[in-house]
Amino acid sequence: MQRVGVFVCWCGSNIAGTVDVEAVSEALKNEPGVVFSTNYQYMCSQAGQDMIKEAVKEHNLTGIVVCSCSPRMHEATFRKTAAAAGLNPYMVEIANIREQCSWVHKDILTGTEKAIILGKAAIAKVNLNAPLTPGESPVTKRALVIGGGIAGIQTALDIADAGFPVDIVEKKPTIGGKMAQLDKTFPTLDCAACILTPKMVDVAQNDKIRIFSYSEVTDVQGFVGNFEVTIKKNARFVKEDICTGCGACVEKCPMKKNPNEFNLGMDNRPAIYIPFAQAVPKVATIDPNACTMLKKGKCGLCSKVCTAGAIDYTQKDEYLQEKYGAIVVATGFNPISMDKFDEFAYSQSKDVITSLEFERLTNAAGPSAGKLIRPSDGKHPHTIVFVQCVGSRCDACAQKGKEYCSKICCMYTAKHAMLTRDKYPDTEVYVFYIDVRTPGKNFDEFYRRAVEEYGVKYIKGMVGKVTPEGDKLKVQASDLIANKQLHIDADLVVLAAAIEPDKSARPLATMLTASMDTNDFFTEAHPKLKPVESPTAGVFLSGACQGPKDIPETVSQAGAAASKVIGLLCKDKLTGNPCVANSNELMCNGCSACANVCPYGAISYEDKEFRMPDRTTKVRRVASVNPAVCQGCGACTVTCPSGAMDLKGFANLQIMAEVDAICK
Amino acid sequence: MNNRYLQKEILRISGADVSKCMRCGKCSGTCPAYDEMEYHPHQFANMVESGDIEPLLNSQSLYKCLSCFACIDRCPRGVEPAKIVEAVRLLATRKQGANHMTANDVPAIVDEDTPQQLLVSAFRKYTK
Amino acid sequence: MKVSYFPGCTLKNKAKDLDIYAYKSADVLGVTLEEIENWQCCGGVFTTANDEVATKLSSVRALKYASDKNQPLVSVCSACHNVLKQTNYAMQTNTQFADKVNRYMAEDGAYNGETEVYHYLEMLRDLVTFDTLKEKVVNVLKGKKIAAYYGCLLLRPNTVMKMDDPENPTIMEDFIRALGADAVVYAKRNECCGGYISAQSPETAKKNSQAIIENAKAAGAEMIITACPLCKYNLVKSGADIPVVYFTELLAEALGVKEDTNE
Amino acid sequence: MQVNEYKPLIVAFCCNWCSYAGADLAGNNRLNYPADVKIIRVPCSCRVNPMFVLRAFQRGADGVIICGCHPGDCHYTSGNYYTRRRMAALFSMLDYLGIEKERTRVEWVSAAEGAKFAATMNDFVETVTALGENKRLEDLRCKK
Repeated sequence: MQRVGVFVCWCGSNIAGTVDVEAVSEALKNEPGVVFSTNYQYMCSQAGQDMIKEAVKEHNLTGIVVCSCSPRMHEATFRKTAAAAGLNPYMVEIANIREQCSWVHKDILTGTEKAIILGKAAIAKVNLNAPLTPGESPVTKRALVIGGGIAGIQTALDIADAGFPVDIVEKKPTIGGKMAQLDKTFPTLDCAACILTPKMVDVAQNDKIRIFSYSEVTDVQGFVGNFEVTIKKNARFVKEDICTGCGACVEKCPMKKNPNEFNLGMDNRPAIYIPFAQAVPKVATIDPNACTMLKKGKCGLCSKVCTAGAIDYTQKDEYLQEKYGAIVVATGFNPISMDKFDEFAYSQSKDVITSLEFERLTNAAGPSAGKLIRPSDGKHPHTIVFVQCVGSRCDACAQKGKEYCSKICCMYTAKHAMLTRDKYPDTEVYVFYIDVRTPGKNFDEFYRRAVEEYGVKYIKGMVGKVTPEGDKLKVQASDLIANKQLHIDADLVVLAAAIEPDKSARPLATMLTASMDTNDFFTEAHPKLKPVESPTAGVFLSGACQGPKDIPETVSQAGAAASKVIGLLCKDKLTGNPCVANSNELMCNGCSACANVCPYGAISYEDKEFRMPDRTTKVRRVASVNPAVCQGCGACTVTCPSGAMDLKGFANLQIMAEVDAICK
Repeated sequence: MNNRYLQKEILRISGADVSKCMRCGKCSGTCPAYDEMEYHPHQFANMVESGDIEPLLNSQSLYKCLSCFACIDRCPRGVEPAKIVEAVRLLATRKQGANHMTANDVPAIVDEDTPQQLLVSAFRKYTK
Repeated sequence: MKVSYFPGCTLKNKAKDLDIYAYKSADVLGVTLEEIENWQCCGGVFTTANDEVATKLSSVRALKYASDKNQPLVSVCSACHNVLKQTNYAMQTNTQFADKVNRYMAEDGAYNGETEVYHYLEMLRDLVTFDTLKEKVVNVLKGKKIAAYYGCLLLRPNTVMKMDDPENPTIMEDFIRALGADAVVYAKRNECCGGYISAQSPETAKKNSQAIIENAKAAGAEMIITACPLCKYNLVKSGADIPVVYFTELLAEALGVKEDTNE
Repeated sequence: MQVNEYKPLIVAFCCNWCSYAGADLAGNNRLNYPADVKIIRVPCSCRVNPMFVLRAFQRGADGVIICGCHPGDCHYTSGNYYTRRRMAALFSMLDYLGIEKERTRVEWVSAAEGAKFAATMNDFVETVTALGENKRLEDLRCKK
């Protein structure tokens, strides 16, 4: 039994006005465990706190109940008071007799009566309180960034800037991501390469940053501050540290006809390749599915021309074990497949392309060296139709496409249309739109400029069917404002394909026990207040893996994620919330129900030896909670069929005691 | 202008959910009978949503729809405009003497190759 | 393999070819078509109205017949197939509708959508398989450039028909290739020919059909195949200058059983 | 006011992040609701074990209400969804046992909805008062 002291606060007249504080402290005197009870004008004042400290000493108190304002207001204050008096801070309970009593009831009789009951409940609870100590764990001062697009690059640079080492894991042979493929960027039209490639160089030259390109994360163990990550370095058959990126091998490789991923298959690359001139790391990679040396053991030309001797046909995939304190997910996005939208004839005509393909077609480093041509015959297109919202904003029952707005398409289409009209004024440009969504700084002005200064024809309506016939694309569409069906003979049709999270995101989320929504976007810990944290402690989100984003937004989120990581890595030790779940191993039957409901992946299972009554030992599988990861929601405690799981600070018996005290 | 009763009937018969429409106009962009119609597929959805039914009931557009279901398949929102047209047409033809085709019309239609299917289908669509 | 077979009105009259060649070819492929006794007309088109019950009963009876024999139900005509499949889907998913229908089914017994409905083409793809078909071909139609015309009814609404990708179907192209011919792919192969509109506005049907033929020809087609008598009628009526034939006729030709039908 | 007016006993479980804060806000705005409502603070509505609800009824509570964050707003991401499911199952069982559905309730009250909290409590107390005393589950051994 505890030795409980009860302190009833008047809060001036805030409480004393409708609650007879004297009667309350008197009534609570005789409750089980109570050895001291008093009341005072302002319990939270220095004098009030001193009074508590003295009482602790004088009456040898082991528990404190303060009947005062909401615990959301002063629980922390009184916990500190208790700690100063030498008590465990978690031996304090608050009875909320202000916000939930004196302020909402007018009658002093009912107010007093209720205050007494609330006090009794708090006493009943504190009698079952146990001292709690927050767990501590060390922090590995290194961060991992998964994904090397603009989101990952910015996050890594910001973290490194604060002095912490960072590793970037990128599955492609080079960092740069989607932004490296873009031509110009809205709304200022600066060239993507001009602003991105210097950042890539910064990454390469920063001695705090290591780049694992052509690599992927295959396993994640541990928890916030202490992640253990397995990184698979795919064999690129070129020694990264020796290759100078001179490109002699690329030139000499006889296997030239392989679809070039960087140009979305619109031209070819050799079996040994460097994705683009400013690639980082600027190292060649051999495509094992295309190389005759690797497939048949014949050729070896690249090895002969490599003066550095970097080619290594025997290279194997390599697995690295690394430790990190924080992980940032920046896996980005991809345009969706156009398979289910063949009313636009994407599979039937080379001249129906996606916006990202258009981006490559207009890029000076692209397959046509920046000349806008029809992919089918290399001729200049005179009529171009842009179709918005292809696969975005679809209802679930349509069974194709995505339900969300992809956010970036309105702006990049305005950009494409504007640039086309700027470079080729003889080209007719139509944009079919449902809504033009331009919420962003200088965005709507940009779109209006496309219409007003560049004469882009925006038509509210949608394309229903594209029919390739001869060398034309017959576009049938509706114009809702004119209430007409339009038939346009186009040379090029550009589809603003919806974007979706990268396919690698879902298996990664499973490894990280980070949650995802039904669209495979990572879920943030709080949609408004914790937009860059995942619900799993120590895992942060950057860029389009969390939802569709343009570059400025991605960069700001990348910076925010970095600052959260820095905040974490600055700490030498992490102090947890002591009100966490814990499992009674003797009662646990290892059913996994708790782990299934835990939103944080805090529960794991281990095989433990137990001594049986007959003195034999038996190995059983039991749950164990990682206190550094548990956030203390209590979902597991209710799910547990055997009652083994309980929550410290809000234990079954404690809440039950409160119920009993109230219902007495 | 705002006929709640007819609106309810149409929604009941068609089972379509017009509130899902986001006014993209893909149904009308896709419709092969668009030029023959006074009211177009997207207008059917929108006018039913606002309860503006009478003009539709009295329009020849009802008999121009080919029931090709292209609007149903291509609608990104699952609104099913063809089902709405069908429901309005049934409301019109179910009235006495409102059949849009009679047996007297048949001789003019039929030639030696006319498949039975044509007459059966036309009667099913235009009469009640 | 034995299957229940629903021919439909036109197949016994104006589209006898579609029916006869279906039987002949099935024989070669080891499939016995057991015609449903006393089948009634499917109605030509499916009405999407939830409260139309009587018009769908003949289809339900056909489905019930097949389910009693524990056989899949096969049809050749696109329209019949569409009506049967849509009715079957309504019986499976719309309990209110199924309830109403079953009140009329006292004599035949209740039906709840158990039957699997196949189009003849689906039967070739899924039950016979195109590989087997390929082996049975005796007259390889090599070098023939054939365009498949699907129309609407085979493919749409896709949630119900689930035959193929409604915007980029391949079943008929695969069929053509199995017979050794070249399949011509063109965008308008799933656009409507006008259907029953030719009863009232033949010009509309003509306009639509001509656009389809033009598109097929531009893609290099020398012949169009179809599964629907009304599609064929509309395409021919619109002045097609390349042959339009039923797919079963082509099948019979490839399997070498076409000649003996000329009685 | 009658002297012997029947006063129900209501136990309210409120999650720390939304509903408990909502109740505080009701207090800040001096929005009245009957004193019959006694609030127990839990970290999340999903911490409420069906056992607690049964215990309350056993000990003579006339109504039990569980308040949590709005769907999608749970501080712990998904706790309130568990609550919704569990309580739906529990309440229908209680109804079967004779504890009317009106005596049990799950409500979503955000930290900004002080007025909704007060209105909900007023309504709930009124509903339970109309039903009268709950004796169905009462454990007679608990009575002195």
